[in-house]
Amino acid sequence: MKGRTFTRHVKEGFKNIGRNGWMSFASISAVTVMLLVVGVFLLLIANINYMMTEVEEDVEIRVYMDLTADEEDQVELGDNIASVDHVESITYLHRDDGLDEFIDSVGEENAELFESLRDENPLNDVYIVEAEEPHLTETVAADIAQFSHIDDLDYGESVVEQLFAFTNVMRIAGAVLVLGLMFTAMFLISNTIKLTIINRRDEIQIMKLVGATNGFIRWPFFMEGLMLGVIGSIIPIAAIITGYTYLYETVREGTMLSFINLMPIQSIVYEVSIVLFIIGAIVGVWGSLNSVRKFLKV
Amino acid sequence: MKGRTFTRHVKEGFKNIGRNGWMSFASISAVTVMLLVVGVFLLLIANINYMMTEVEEDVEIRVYMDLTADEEDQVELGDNIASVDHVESITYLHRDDGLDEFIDSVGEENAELFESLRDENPLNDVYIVEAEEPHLTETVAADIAQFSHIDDLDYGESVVEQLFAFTNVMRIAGAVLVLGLMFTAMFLISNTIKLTIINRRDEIQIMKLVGATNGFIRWPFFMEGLMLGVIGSIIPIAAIITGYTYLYETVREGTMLSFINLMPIQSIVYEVSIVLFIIGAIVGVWGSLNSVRKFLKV
Amino acid sequence: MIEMQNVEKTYRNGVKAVGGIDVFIGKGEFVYIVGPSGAGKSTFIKMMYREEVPDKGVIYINKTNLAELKRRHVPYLRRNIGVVFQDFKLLPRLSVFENIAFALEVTEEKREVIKRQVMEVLDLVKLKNKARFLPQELSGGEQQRISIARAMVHRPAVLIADEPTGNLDPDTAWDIMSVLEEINQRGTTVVMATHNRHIVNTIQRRVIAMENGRIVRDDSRGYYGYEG
Amino acid sequence: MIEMQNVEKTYRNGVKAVGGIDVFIGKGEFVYIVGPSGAGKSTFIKMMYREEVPDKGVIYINKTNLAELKRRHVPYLRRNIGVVFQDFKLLPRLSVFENIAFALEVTEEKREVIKRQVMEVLDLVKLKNKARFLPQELSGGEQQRISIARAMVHRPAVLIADEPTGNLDPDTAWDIMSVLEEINQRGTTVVMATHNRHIVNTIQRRVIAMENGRIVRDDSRGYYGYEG
Ligand SMILES: Nc1ncnc2c1ncn2[C@@H]1O[C@H](COP(=O)(O)OP(=O)(O)OP(=O)(O)O)[C@@H](O)[C@H]1O
Ligand SMILES: Nc1ncnc2c1ncn2[C@@H]1O[C@H](COP(=O)(O)OP(=O)(O)OP(=O)(O)O)[C@@H](O)[C@H]1O
Ligand SMILES: [Mg+2]
Ligand SMILES: [Mg+2]
Repeated sequence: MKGRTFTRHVKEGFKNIGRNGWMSFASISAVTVMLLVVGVFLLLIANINYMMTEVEEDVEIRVYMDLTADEEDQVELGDNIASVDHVESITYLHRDDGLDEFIDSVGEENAELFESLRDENPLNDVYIVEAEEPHLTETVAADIAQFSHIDDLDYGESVVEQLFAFTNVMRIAGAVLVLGLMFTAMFLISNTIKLTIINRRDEIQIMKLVGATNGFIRWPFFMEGLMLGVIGSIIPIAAIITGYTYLYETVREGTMLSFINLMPIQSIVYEVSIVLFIIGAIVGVWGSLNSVRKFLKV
Repeated sequence: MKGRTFTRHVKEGFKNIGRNGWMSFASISAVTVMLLVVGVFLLLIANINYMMTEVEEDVEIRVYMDLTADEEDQVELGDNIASVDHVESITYLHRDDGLDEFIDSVGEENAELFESLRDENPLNDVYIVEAEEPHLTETVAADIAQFSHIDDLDYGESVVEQLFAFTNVMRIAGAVLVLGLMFTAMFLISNTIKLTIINRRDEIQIMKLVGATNGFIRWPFFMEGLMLGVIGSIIPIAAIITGYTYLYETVREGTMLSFINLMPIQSIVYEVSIVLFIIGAIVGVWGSLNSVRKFLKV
Repeated sequence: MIEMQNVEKTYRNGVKAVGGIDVFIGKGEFVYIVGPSGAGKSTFIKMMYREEVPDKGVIYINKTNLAELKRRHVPYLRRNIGVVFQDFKLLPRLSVFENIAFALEVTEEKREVIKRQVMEVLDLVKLKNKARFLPQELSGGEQQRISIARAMVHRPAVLIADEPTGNLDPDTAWDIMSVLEEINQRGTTVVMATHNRHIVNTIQRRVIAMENGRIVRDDSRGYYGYEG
Repeated sequence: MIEMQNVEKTYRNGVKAVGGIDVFIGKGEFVYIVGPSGAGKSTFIKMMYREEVPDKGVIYINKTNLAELKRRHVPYLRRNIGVVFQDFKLLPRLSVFENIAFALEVTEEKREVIKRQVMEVLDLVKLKNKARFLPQELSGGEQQRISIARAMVHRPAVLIADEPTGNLDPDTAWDIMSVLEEINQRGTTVVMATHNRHIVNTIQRRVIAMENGRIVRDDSRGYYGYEG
């Protein structure tokens, strides 16, 4: 293809967008609206994922030591635990600190009640162990359980299992949702673009009759589709960036919503923007080529 | 309008759907896809709402009675509380039952520790009061606080407030989301229908030139739009009914997901179906009339 | 029947298609409009059934002032006028039969009446055997005949034809002309823009010659030609 | 140049538009195709530039067998043939200038060349002053002239015209005919379907008369008429 022909195709693509007025608007707005929805959901899913991971990270193993174990035994046990594979960290919690923690947790109302226990602390000293990966917790716990001087060992088996079940369900559901939405968006957008092009089947027919090759006919439509998709992704990208930044700041400064822990801006917003841009471009090109092909036969 | 004319319009509407082939398919699939999305979200939001309400309902006021209060005082207090506006129910909890409850709640690990307390139970007798509406809890609590023989009164101020804040955020977010999706759907669908009709502007132009009144032109399009919308709502409605029924049964029978408490089928599925049907019909009619109007000028 | 007083029409792109026309066409007349390409014949015709609205001047059709005609009454005006369009304007999705029936359906006529009248005009233009075809399955001349059939099917008081013989071979053209003559004899006013010198010179009727949007000649028994 | 051997074409609805045609048109010839409406003239013409494909028989254009022509070579065939369509086929979104330039752009011609040649043909059809108009802002005859201009702009070896004077007044029609004659004199083969008896009888050239899809007469210096 000669250079000036390429230039012509690009120009034609742009001109057509202008000439088709309402049609172009319909396509662009379809892209805009759907990318907005897809974008919001990508952010939502990514954040849920992120928070889930944080929750998972809190999973810990509590190793209650024998009341009879002396300091030496405790140190030995600590070293043993440290040598287990996939152990991330060990923290020692003295029985008195444990009681403080407990009394704190029961709430002010009942706190006084248990102050009396201070004199004769019935609790054990504890090692709090974290595995490198939350899902390794179970194997690490099993390894530790073999050491001596352990009174009891607790890693909230049921909680961990439930949590994993739940996060897995959430992740799969999220992925299915986003994929579904993306295909919905692609389908609707390419539908719209198809309709705008069906509107112009006469045009394609005439082009062919005056001797245009299929490639020559396709290029301007290709460019037009690309532009429609890309233009359609501008608003969603802008909205995602400003909207998420605003939300992030609000949540971080807000006191009431402190339990919500959003993903930091840089890591997610730009990735989502790029995804939206690419979807827009692909859908635009695909939608227009797809329908042009229909009229290129004969 | 004469009867046979009406019949004609209905027939024409149907015929047009057939004649327009791909166009009709595009419109119907736009309706289908978007109603599916709207339907899923309506169900999701309704269920979140439902679960939130269940959680809220658990909000209760604990009235701790003076240790010195005798049985007569306690009965009097009970009567007083019962006379307060918006009190839904009162339950008496003896200090021993209270201790049982407490020991249960601290978990097996620490249970033995507190068994010793049984001899000299440090707890108060308690009235557990529920307000008619969760949000009335605060006022009811204030009223009760004025009575005598009360040692302390507790209704988890901060928890209630947080919960309300959270459920309100969720509700508003949900409503905004569903409304947004509904408008998105309406916009896209009517876009598609508009495009199919723009494709037929010549037709409308010719109809006018041979002396058709605007009403006469509009009716078949009205019927066609209605049909497109209604046909487009069939699959989503079927999918919602079967899908939700299946989900509901699975969750109810499943042991692992017992913490999920879905809305019963009858109350929600049919409402959502009707909403989808109505949206489909409105969108179809509105989308076609909207675009017909454009070509009726001149 | 049809009266125009000082009618002017300038299109939005600035082209003055019709500039100051005064004309009276009586009931039952048969009038040719002739003139070079771009003279304003089609524009003149379009103003009669209100596809175009003049910028200036008044038009009366059957004593109705078109300028005062409410928009919702325009359809009823058009039902009294049969129009053969220069570009046929057939509905591509409808069969030949449906295309013609259409002009009657808008008047909410009975089914049997519609059917009878449609078959009658199809017979007239000799296309009865193609009633179930789609327009694009017809030759240019056949489409033109369908367009003529549609214009006549509701027996209008005025028949306006823009170049009705343009795509027809001489024989078919003469057939169409004899149909037009016959319905004219039954009392229908016929206005016909044409380039067919042969027809105009043979069937001698009133000839209005236009040039540059003006009437340059108006002979009650004229011949084709507009340069004098 | 153009050769057909036993060519038949039946449309999908069962209409046999062309039934067994043998014809040879030499380079530089000027041929009229005449015949009643529906005789198969347009179908005959459409098969030459492969808008329609025959069911039977062979067609050679410039020694190329159209049946063996690969689909991707069809555009190059069409660039050698200028076609004036019976229904004009102008792109409504493009200006007059762009509509004509279009036929050159597909050949990836230089901008200045395109501009010069377009203005040349616009001058030829006397519509230079309407270069910026849209097709729907033109009268029927003007649209027809644009269609003719487009067919000629890339100086094809064959010019095929389906009813090129159908919407033209006699004077403009004669102008167009003299243009066609001139480009024919320069060596271009011209094939023209027409109903214009006057033109055929005056500019006497080869006349192929069709009826019911068959050639019923082929006179090298004929006159209009097909019943003999
Ligand atoms: N696309 C089509 N599908 C089906 N039938 C067609 C199609 N095009 C033409 N025909 C039929 O084929 C026959 C020949 O048509 P054609 O267009 O070749 O006639 P023509 O000689 O050009 O007539 P005219 O002078 O009216 O233009 C006609 O009977 C017509 O109804
Ligand atoms: N819709 C339009 N917008 C702008 N200009 C127009 C429009 N229609 C016609 N014109 C211009 O108005 C003038 C008169 O056009 P009109 O169609 O009335 O001519 P005509 O006499 O019917 O010609 P023909 O014999 O070629 O059909 C022409 O110069 C044409 O370019
Ligand atoms: Mg005209
Ligand atoms: Mg033809």
